[in-house]
Amino acid sequence: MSYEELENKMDQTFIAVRYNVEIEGAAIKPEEDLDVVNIIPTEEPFRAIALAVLYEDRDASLANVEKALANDIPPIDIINKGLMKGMDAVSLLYTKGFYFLPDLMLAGDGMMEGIKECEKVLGHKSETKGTVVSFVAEGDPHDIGKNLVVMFLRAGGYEAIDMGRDVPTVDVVKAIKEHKPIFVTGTALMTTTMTVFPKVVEALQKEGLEVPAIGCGGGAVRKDFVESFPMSVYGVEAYHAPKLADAIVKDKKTWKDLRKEYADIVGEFVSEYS
Amino acid sequence: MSYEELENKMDQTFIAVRYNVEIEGAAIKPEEDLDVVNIIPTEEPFRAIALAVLYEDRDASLANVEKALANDIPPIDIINKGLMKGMDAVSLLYTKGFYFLPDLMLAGDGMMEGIKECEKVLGHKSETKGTVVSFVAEGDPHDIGKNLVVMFLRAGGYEAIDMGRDVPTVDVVKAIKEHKPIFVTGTALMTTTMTVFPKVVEALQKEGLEVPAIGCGGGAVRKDFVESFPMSVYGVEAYHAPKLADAIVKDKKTWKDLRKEYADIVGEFVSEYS
Amino acid sequence: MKRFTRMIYKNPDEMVFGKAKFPVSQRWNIQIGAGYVLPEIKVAPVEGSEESKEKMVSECRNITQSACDRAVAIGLPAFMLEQEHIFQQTNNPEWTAECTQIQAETLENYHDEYDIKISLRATPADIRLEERSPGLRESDYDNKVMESIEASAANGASDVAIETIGGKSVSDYGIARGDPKAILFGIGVLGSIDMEYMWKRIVNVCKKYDCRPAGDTDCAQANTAMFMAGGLLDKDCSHTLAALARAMAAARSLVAVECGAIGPLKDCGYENPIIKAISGVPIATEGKNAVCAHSDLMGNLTAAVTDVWSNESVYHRQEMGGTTPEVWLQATGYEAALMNTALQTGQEKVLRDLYTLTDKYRDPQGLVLAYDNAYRIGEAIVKYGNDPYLRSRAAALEAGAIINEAVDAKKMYLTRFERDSLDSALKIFEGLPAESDQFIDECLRKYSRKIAEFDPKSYEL
Amino acid sequence: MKRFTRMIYKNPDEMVFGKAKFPVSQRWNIQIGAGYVLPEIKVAPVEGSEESKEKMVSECRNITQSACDRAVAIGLPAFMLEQEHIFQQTNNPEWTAECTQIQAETLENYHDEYDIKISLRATPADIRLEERSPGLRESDYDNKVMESIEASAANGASDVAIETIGGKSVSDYGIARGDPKAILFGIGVLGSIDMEYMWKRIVNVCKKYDCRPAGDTDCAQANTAMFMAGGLLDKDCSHTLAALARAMAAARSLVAVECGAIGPLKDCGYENPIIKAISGVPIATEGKNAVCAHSDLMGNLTAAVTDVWSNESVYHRQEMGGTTPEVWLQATGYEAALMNTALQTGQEKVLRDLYTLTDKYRDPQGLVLAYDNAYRIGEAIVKYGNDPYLRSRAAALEAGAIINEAVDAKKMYLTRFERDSLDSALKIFEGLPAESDQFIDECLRKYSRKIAEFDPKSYEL
Ligand code: B12
Ligand code: B12
Repeated sequence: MSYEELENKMDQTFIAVRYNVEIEGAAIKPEEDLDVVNIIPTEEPFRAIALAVLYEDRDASLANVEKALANDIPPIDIINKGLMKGMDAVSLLYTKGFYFLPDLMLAGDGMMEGIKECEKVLGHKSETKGTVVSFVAEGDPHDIGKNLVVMFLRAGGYEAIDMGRDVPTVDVVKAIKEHKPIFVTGTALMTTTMTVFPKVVEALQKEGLEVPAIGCGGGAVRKDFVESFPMSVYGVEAYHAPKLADAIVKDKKTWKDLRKEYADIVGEFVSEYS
Repeated sequence: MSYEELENKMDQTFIAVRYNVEIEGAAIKPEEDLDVVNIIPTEEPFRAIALAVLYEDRDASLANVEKALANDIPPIDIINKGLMKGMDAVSLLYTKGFYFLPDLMLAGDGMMEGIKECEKVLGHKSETKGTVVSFVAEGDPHDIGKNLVVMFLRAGGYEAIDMGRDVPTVDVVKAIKEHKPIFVTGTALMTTTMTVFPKVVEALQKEGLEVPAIGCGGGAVRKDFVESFPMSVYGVEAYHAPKLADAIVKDKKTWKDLRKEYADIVGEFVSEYS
Repeated sequence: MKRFTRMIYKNPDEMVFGKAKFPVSQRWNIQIGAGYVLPEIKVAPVEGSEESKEKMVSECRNITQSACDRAVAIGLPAFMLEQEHIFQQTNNPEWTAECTQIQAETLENYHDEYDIKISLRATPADIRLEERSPGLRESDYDNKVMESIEASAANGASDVAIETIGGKSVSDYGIARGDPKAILFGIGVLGSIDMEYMWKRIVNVCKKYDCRPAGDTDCAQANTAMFMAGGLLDKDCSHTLAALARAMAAARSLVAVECGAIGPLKDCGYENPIIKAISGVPIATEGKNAVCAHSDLMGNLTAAVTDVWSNESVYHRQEMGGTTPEVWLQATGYEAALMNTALQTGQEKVLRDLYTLTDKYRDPQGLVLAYDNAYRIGEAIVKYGNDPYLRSRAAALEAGAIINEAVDAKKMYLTRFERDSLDSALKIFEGLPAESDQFIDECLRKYSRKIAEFDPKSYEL
Repeated sequence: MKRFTRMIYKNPDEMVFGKAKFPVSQRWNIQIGAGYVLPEIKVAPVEGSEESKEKMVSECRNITQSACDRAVAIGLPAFMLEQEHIFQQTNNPEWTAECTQIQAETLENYHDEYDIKISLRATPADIRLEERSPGLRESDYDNKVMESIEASAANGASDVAIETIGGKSVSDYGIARGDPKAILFGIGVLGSIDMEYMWKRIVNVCKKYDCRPAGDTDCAQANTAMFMAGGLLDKDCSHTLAALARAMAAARSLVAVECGAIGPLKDCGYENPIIKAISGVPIATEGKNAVCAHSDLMGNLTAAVTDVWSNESVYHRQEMGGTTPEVWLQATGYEAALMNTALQTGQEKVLRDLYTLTDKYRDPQGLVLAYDNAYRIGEAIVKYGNDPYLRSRAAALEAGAIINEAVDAKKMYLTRFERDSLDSALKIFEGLPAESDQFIDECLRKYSRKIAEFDPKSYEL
């Protein structure tokens, strides 16, 4: 029987169900989502600023911010009451499955553009929730995971120092000394590069240094390996990074707590943490 | 096309090669194997006694031994120069791939029968190379691996105390105290019963006891797990057990040595030990 | 109890994966053997999870949730989750209850949200020990097994299965020594007697709940032989003898169905195709996607007439591709999908034949399980259907004949060890008494003495 | 360099697994694409093996020996072992030399003893970093890559493959932001330019030895998109956009063949069926037996026209069923055996079609790689064969058309996200300039500014 004849005999759902299509709800406007309503400010100009971020409109975002600054709205308020609120809503829609990574990236671009404008007026960098150092292990070229981690951290209000990939271990230690981060994220995608993580920890210990936690993640990294040395916590999804950072900053969690409470902290079932 | 028609179109070697058949050499008589020639004594009655074991002939073995004892041959010599030599040859042929497990078992039965006769005359148990305690972990019913280990140990000249399966951990410790073995073998076939091994070690340590090594093997047991606690060595094949015991008795190897030199000691490539 | 004395399938060509003469329906909208193949996933609890009930419950939940996650991520329409109990679960029936419950709950949530079809199989462990008095019957362990079966049935298992161990003491002795008579006695007689004892009770328990009595495998005997036989170059058990043991195992495992088990028969029963041919019940099998658990010499052939396709069992841990419940469900899920495509397009018999021919002559063990030969062995069994001893012997003799015919046709080549052990076994079997009682008498005399663990009382002998 | 402007295959139905228009011969009696499918095994070196040359050599030997042991234990007539180098191996070409040598030696011993057919593939790592001056060309890392390729060829590799990363900086940006233009520029233009730079040299090196230049995959770009796309419910990259990226990748990976690579193309190139259709070279692919490494949505479909069937890569450690080199070679070995049975019995087209139809409508990414559609994309590419930019664009547009036709025929259903991103990408592509120079100009202006890592000098732009 020919390929076409075979194909015509098939009822595809018998073999594979497109659950993504099956469970899709009706389309709604992002600002009408009930949780978003609670996040986006009602007061202008903050509402317009937040909505531009929500709509991933970089140009509108910039224009709104410029107008507000011209009207002497304090740059700190523009950031905290406008731009960040827009980004919070975007993150939330991502978590809920209505928004996608490109939405996050583009909204993030819009937000960053606005923040830069504000900082020009401020004359210095704006306050963040804290500094995080992010790197890809020495000898490892895979960097998308790290890029996502950095993006989520920034969207979550953290200053993320992006050290790039194939980063010499000594440089990581140096950066930690310099920036005194509240959290370090390391990414490795290979069995033979994840071995850098315990080396970083060892180097820190030798110098008597400590960080609240080093999140270690990436394709080939396993939880059992990460938990075989101290100071570390196994990271699963890039969007968990700001949640872990929040737990450190807000709830003073240590790496030991993070290991124990990971699933609760990130607020979902995580297969690797039963 | 029908099943038969399809089958008739096939050249099986294209799909699967029966390497066991392909590489099989010509049949030879066991006693003509060059290495066996070097083992089997030329002197009678020892030659006849050894050959009966080699031929797995339990009745002949018994008859030979009885005759020799009647002729006042010292039982110790019957065992060491006759029965054990026969068994050595059998083990060797197994290693070389000419003999199979049933050969070993049946030859072993013949040997044991002969030894028992000798012991009657001796009035006590014959000397062995040493005592080994063998058990299957508590909660685990799988015992064939352990049975093989016991058989190989006995064939190799050791007194093997067979504690059976699903053995309470306290009983294992008790037996170790009682028998002061030169080697302990534990078998577990499940992830959830191999955890007994470190408990045995812990219990021994608590009482300040030590054994040269505890060989831990069995279907689901992994080397990485076994090496995560002290005093233990990961055992791969049942016939490795007497070789490990030999290394302990003759070369005074410790569990640390066994871990390092396993492949050398057993004299072959062992995938788990690279 | 009604013994099978006729074949339910009229000819081997009627048999194919995904379809059984007597499909089974279960909760959560599942039908088995009703035109599609179900993938199965099974994961061994991680070391340490045995330490407390809480840990085990959480482990069971975790395995379940991971499997469900992957199932919807790749679009599987249906799957089966099996949990093989460890000692502690069966020995503490309240563990069984809670573990089963959390798994059932988790599965039901996914069923509700995604409309995915799911089956939950509970396999309590047969923890009875023949050598520990009072042995297999009415011991404390025996009671725990039954309580655990009830706890599974009462707490949401779609079906229960088990691997009972009756006759193991004798068959172990026979396998290690290459003693065909001991194997026949251990599997054909003692195994069958114990099956009846266990399965009458299991079926009665299941009747009280919305839970199906599924089946039993001869893991303890025929799989031990297969394991010892190992790869082509291993030398612990003759592969021809292992093939005969497998044929006998069919006569033994059939007893569960005769007592009321309705399938799908449990995955590690490589003898299942024979039982399907005889009885028409759906079966689970394992093969090329069970390489995580063990190596067999018939990875494709075992798929030919399967209804549930299993990975056997795997460590619970992370792979680069996800956790093992995810990874291995994907493996069996994709193979089942291929079979379902064949069913949909009417090409199932071609695929069945390809599966079969891939391994038919790889090893004598595969040869006797090729569906045409499995059918022949089935016929030999039902011919003597009323006598467990005679039917196992007939199965072994037929398996021997099948191998010899293939050798004569220059399709199967044997090593000397395989050749000799087959010849000797067939000779022994041919010379055995025609009466069960006489055979049992002989064996009791011979093996009670030689095998310390063997206790005739455990079989009311 | 001769570009492909016509299809080597005359129609899609000519394509099938195990057969390529231009089979490849290698040492140790291997033919690839000559009528049988070869299983492939690949194992990632264990953590810690990177610490010293001795450890890495011993690790490589161990992996090889385990694989050989299992191959003969289950009767595989042939297999391929691939070693993907880690950073330290490529960065220290003497490691490459010794590792390759020990592997070749070990394989040869088995070949001599068992007459088993074996192929050894070495895959040096592309360790170049665009953002570290002087970038992709003539940097220290660049030199090490070439030295390692030579060390592989000189020390016994049957062939060499690689996953080059030209254009990754820009495609990464595009994938994360759903920017189709950046993806097209990164894959179609930059990727193709860098391929030419690398492959002319690789082919020249191989000519000096008994070692074949095999192929290159777009792992760095199309697989990144596929990975980000993930399962059905993931939300990081649109699956329709990932499908378009895959189509473009074919235009890019084809360059290796145009420079003299002869296959089998490397396993993780999901675009390989398109290149086989165009060029007739044999291909390696991965799918349902690569679940250890990652999850794709076309586990069967990728087997349809394969010549070497791979497990991708797995941790080196123990399973219950043996070590991972053993277990996973058995997995791919049994699937290859099934395909070979189909070839022997003349049923290969049925099996090919079953493989294909199992996944054709599971996801848009599989849809465009179904062999009939792969062929169509091939035709679109050769139509503009002389222009890397135009042919990648044509590939993407054709892939879009394929998806839209399936949607219209109510065979493929898309989510809103998939629908919207496809529409928008196709609109953008249709509006692009017809001249390569103009497109490059526009992109250079736009992306040099936005992407810090992107360095036009690395592409002589
Ligand atoms: C795409 C890819 C590549 C691309 C990378 C492109 C890029 N843009 O980065 C290229 C082609 C460059 C590449 C090259 C190689 N690769 Co590669 N690659 C992959 C692949 C298929 C996907 C990786 C990816 O981008 N995933 C998507 C990202 C988003 O995932 P991620 O980084 O894991 O991050 C996620 C989480 O881990 C988490 N995360 C990460 N870090 C952190 C940190 C914290 C704190 C938290 C909370 C979370 C978190 O966030 C993300 C999810 O939200 C993987 C397969 C795999 N299973 O991972 C192989 C893989 C990583 N590669 C592998 C190999 C072997 C190689 C090579 C060595 C092959 C070779 N010899 O050519 C080379 C490397 C050469 C070198 N220099 O050494 C192997 C590694 C095996 C091993 N040894 O362990 C893998 C596993 C594939 C396999 N199974 O064989 N590769
Ligand atoms: C046959 C079998 C059974 C038989 C056992 C029969 C018997 N005679 O012992 C029976 C049916 C009883 C059985 C029952 C169960 N089994 Co079972 N069984 C197997 C099977 C298929 C083969 C085991 C075997 O006999 N192998 C042959 C022997 C010779 O091998 P071995 O014991 O490993 O020994 C070798 C080496 O390890 C070495 N060795 C062993 N010890 C030592 C020590 C030293 C010092 C040295 C040097 C070497 C060494 O020597 C031998 C080789 O020469 C395995 C599969 C597997 N991968 O192992 C599953 C397996 C062990 N069983 C398994 C399970 C789950 C069970 C059950 C719990 C299932 C259930 N719920 O019913 C029950 C147990 C019930 C209970 N009481 O808890 C799982 C364990 C999973 C896990 N949790 O880790 C396995 C791994 C199968 C699987 N993949 O799912 N089983």
